[in-house]
Amino acid sequence: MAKLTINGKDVEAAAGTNLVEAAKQVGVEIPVFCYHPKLSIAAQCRMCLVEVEKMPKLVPACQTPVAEGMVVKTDSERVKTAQAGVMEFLLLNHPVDCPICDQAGECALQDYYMVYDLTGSRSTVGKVHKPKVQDIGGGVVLDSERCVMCSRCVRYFDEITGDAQMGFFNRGDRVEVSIFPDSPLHGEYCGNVVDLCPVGALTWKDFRFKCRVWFLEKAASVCPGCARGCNVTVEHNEGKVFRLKPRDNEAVNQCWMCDEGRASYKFVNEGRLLDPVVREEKKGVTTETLSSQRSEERKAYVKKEEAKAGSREPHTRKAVVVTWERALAVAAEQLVKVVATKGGAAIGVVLSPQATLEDNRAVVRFAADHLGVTAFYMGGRLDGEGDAFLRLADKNPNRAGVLAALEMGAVARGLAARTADDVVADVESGKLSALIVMGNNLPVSPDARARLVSAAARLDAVIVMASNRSELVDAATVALPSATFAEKEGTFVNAMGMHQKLRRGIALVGRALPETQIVQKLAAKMGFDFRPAREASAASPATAAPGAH
Amino acid sequence: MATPETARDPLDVDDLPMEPMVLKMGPSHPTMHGVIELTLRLDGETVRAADVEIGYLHRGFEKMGEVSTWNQVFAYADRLNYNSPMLNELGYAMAVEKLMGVDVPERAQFLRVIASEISRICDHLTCVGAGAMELGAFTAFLYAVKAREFLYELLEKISGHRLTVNYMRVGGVWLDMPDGWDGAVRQALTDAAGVMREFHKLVTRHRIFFDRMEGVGIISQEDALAWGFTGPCLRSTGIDYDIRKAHPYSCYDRFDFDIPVGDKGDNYDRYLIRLEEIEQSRRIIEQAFDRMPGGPVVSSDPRVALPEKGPVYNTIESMMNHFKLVYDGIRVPPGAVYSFSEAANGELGFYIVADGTGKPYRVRVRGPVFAIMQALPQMLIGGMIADIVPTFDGINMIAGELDR
Amino acid sequence: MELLLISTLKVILVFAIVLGALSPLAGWAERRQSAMIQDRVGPNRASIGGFRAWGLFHPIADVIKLMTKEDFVPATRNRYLHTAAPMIAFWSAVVTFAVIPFGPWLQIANLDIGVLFIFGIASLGVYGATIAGWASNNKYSLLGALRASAMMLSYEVTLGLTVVGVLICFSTVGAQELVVAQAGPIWNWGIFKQPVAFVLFFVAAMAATKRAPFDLPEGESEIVAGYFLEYSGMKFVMFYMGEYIEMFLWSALATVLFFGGWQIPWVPFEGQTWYEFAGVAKFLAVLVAIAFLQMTVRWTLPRFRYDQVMDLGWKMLLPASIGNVVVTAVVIIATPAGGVLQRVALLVGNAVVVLVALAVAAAMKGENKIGVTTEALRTQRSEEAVH
Amino acid sequence: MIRVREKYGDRMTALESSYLTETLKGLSITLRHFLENTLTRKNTVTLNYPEEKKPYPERFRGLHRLMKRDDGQVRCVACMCCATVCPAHCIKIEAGEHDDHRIEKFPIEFSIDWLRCVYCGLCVDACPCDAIRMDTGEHPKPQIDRNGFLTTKIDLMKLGGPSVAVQGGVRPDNGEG
Repeated sequence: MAKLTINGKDVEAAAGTNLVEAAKQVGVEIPVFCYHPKLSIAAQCRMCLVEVEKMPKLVPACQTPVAEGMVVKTDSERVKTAQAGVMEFLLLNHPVDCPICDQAGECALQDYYMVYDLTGSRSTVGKVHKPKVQDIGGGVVLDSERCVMCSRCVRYFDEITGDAQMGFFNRGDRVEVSIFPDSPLHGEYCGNVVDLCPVGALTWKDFRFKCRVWFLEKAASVCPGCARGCNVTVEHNEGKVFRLKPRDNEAVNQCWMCDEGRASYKFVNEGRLLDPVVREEKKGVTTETLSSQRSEERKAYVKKEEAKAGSREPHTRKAVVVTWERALAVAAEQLVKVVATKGGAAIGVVLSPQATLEDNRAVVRFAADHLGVTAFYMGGRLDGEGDAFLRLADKNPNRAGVLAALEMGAVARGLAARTADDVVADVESGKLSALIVMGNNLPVSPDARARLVSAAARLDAVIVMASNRSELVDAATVALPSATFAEKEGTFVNAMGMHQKLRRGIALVGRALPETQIVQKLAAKMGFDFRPAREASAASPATAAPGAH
Repeated sequence: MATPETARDPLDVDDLPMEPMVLKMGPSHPTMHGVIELTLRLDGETVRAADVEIGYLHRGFEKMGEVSTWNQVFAYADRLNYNSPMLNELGYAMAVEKLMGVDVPERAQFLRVIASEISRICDHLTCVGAGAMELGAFTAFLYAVKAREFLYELLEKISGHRLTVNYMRVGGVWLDMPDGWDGAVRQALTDAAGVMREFHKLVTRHRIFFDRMEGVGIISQEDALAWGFTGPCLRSTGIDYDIRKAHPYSCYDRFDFDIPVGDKGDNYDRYLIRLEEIEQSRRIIEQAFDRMPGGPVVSSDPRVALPEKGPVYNTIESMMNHFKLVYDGIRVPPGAVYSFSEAANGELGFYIVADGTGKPYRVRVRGPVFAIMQALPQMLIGGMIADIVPTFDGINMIAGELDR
Repeated sequence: MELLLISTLKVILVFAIVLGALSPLAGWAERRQSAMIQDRVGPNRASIGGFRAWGLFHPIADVIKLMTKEDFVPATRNRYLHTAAPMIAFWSAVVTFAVIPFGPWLQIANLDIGVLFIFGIASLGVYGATIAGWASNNKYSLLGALRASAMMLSYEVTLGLTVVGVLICFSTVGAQELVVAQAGPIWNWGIFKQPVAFVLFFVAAMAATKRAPFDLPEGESEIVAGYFLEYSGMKFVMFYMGEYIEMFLWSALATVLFFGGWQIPWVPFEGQTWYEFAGVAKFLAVLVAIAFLQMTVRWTLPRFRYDQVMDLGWKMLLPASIGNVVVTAVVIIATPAGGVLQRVALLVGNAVVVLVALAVAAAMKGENKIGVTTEALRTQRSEEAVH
Repeated sequence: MIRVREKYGDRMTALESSYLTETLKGLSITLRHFLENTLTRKNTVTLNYPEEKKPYPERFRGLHRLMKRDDGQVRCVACMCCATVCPAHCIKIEAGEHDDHRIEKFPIEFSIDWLRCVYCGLCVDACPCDAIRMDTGEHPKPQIDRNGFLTTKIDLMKLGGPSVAVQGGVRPDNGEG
């Protein structure tokens, strides 16, 4: 430990800590471009120059470790002049690009200008031009003109992923950061360089121009992409999720995230199941005829059509968009019938490792306690690729949560989750005559899925709680729209057994509801006194990792 | 209690069932300025009790202030007292500048004062004109409106709009005055004064008008102070409190003007004070034009004012500055400040709290009429139904700043 | 038979003048005139084939609009009285024209009691306002009705008394006889015998027609529209037209009493046809001029308050008119009839009345009863709540 | 300090309290206006609106227009500054990638709801590209439904003209980019 003062404030920092980190401890910000805590020190941007007593020249704070009795000043005139000078150099050839630059709003140059510069341009010569809008692969777009040569991206590929993919080319004011010839960015972790880039030189193709960053609202959440459960912020605006960005959590993902995870928000915006759908022998509004997003209008239309349908002769079995009230009534009716005639054993419940712990627990309790279900299956997604860094093969963020839910919900009855393949087998063998499915699909081969869909037509009830449209949803007797991870609060339990909280981002899309609420309403419809245990959440093992709040 | 009751009963018929009439006036009464509800208990034509219900024009100014950037609030401030938007803008701008410690250029100060005083004249013209109209003198009202029109045109010339001016900015004003504007102002003030002479001749000394205004809506000096009166309503009771004199702000200390005060605190006093204040405002404007300094009209502090367009288009420094000010807003350092100015109806105060972000944490408005409206029942009691609206007009309630 | 036919023709003619021409035109004139006074352009949009005629088509458009408008009535009204009220108001105004001598023979009925008939019928108009206000079941209407009845009754008295002076001068109450009596030189006109009576009559007539500055029964700034607040469509038109007709009625009566009716000064009527037409024209011209003056006053003055209007009526106009009657009676008795002396004496008498009235007015000025009441009431303020 | 009662008189004189003189004074004013306006329309201040129009002053903030580049393309680069600064949230922009890499970004759709707009002019101040202006000198025309006020990019560009503003880091003294 070393004791020093920074701007007159006493700091105690471990030996080897650099001045940037030490200053952070007392709330003093030292501006940096090239410094990043996870990367090696380059000390090449010179933005972090600070004055240290007894040192003749200004020193780069990122490279200077703390020492006993050091007296550091970050706000002296010399430092300010140096900062403004560095800014002036950096901006000398910077294009006037803010209007078309995606970084505007989270750009270090903009932020630092307002704090450390605030002077006008003195240059009277033209700017050096370099290639713009270069697609360098990996979903990253490079604009060389905007680059401040901090080399964070270069060091990232050198040090974190270990495959050097970028480098500096040319010299002097012609210097450019770029990829090696004919070798576009590759690998599963390219997106991180976009986060690393302090300016708008590297932008993320998927996000480019979709939304201005200052419009984005942020919700702390967990990536639904795999069982790692990387901590992310869901960045959204006006009911649409625009991107996921990694959130610092040393225990899980440090500050990184894979490209696959970055894309895992897309199902929130696209192909959503917006309304409850019932497959009925009545004429009414088919799902195909109704694409309107305005729920009030839709509700009125549905009501009208339903009234009409009531007075007509039965028609073919069609998927009909109905109100929640009606959908729950139909589902309740079907379930009651099955329970009455064949008992709870004839009902299979597929739990979803895509849904939260709370949702799964509610379903388990409802099914086991009230319907007498014994057959629980594990749904979710099929395994994919994994690697040694972050990605895991299990593409479900909450498999451990499902198991925990089963344990908590039905521990005394010795229930266990069987595989999804068992569902297909049990349905085909006629063991099950009703299915309650959480999730959009089953983790089975396309062939097995087709068999299930055709077999499902023989079942008395297929009640699917899904967020998106799928063939399973189309085969359901009652399809109930459920909320995605971005729309609800809850807990994911990752592969390491950490309970991590999700915070709600966007408002519920369409008429979707969290599964907990769906089950609660369904139970009420069936006449059960069912309350999903709220307190259980607090009582769950508190192994939440730091940062996962 | 019992004595006046029997004294007032002319028929002396004790067994005649009599009860006071409860009358709801408003909120959609045609002559209520803005929407407000009065519940009256009437004894014949005489008002025995009154109750004021406000809030019908609540538009959430203060809440909107919390979700807008500092400069966006000007667009809402315009709509507080919609008769004198410039005065509201001045009050708000001064509050923000006080908190930030921004220096406003001389010329901007003068332009602000001129625009504000024009607004004040407009407000008073509306008030005295509407007052005449409420007494049935429709022609007089239209004359006042005609005079006001001359001035609205000036506001339109300098700010682009008549009512929703959005002219001031933190640190200065939007643009310098257009060429020839000073001449136009002097001309318009002369024209307006000519029209107002006719107005004055039509009503001021007419006995019907005098009788309707004199001794109506009286408030005593002590009561006025106790209720928190400010502006013409306070001055009508004989107290010469005008913030422009008492706590000079902007550049008011450089101008020579008088504060008109009344004696009785009745509607006639308030009417005469407004009439006289129009004259005084005219004096201020003329002095301001005579002493108008040159220079910029908006602060050169890059933390406050948008940079000029030329550099924005062509240099990254100004472009970044511009961007930060646009999407972040002006970063006002954390703190709280109360700033007050003399609006047309009295003390317009802004209590603003900043948390260091680009948006106000809180914008509290002390609308002058809010305090005065509390005393409306007191001023109405004992008067007649026909006195309600003139008294109401004497207060010059503007629902925009009352309900906010 | 012949009499019937002629009477019918007269009725048609008089009503054509009053209802067909004067009242709609009054609506136009008032709007147009107010526009001119108030520096506006005024109504000029209604056009037939692009021809606008200074907005003269507006009355037509107004009539069509009002006739086709929904008759919107409050649910809680008194069904029969609510319907009857505008009829009473309209009827009482119109019927009085039966005795107005527009010309030597253009008079529907030459009753012996002529002027008294007018007063008798016209004062029924107050029922229209009162019943309308009560039957509407609206507090504002009721207040308007109370103001209307109180004010009209008060001013009827003054109105009657001012006429008495004129009647004394001409020793008749027949309308046609009054006109005949004013034949000859212009100083035979009533106004030169009774100038004070004319001013009092003019003021009282404005009050009787509830026109500004006496429009407190309507008082749009405080009681919205008073007694006819709850009327629309044709019922509203009846009040509206009734008001204009009443204005013309009092103007016509003023013409008869003070401006020689159809008599053209210095030109004696000897049964010439041209004179008959010229007389009617002169009558109408004077009538319109007086009506115009009434309208101008409306666009000039503020409105009285209820107590002030009572003060004016009972404390200024009534004593003045009584004084006028007394003075006139004394002069008429004391001086030889028709002589210069009598004429001068009448004027002197009038001057005396004016001076006394002014002295009284000066003595009354600045008296403020409201302030006194306020002080008395303020003491109990705290004990009283609204509900 | 001015005592208004002293300046304007406290009590009515006997003549004033007789109503007559002041009424006659008033009548003289109204009748003078009546005669002047009837004969010459000298004092008439109102206009026959659709035929006669009062020109708006130069600074009048009217309908928006989108300026164009030399080649007729929209000048706007969808930076969203106007949409950000708008207190009424009436500007909706959908940005897209332009084929021309020198332009890079452009608005696929740019719509302004003239019904929501408060004509404060902040968008013009906020535009870093001289793309949006409010100098058409026109106010919105009445429409029969709300959608009529929703103005799209095409319509806004129709109102616009070429912008001559020098932009993009070109310095006048060396003319080099």
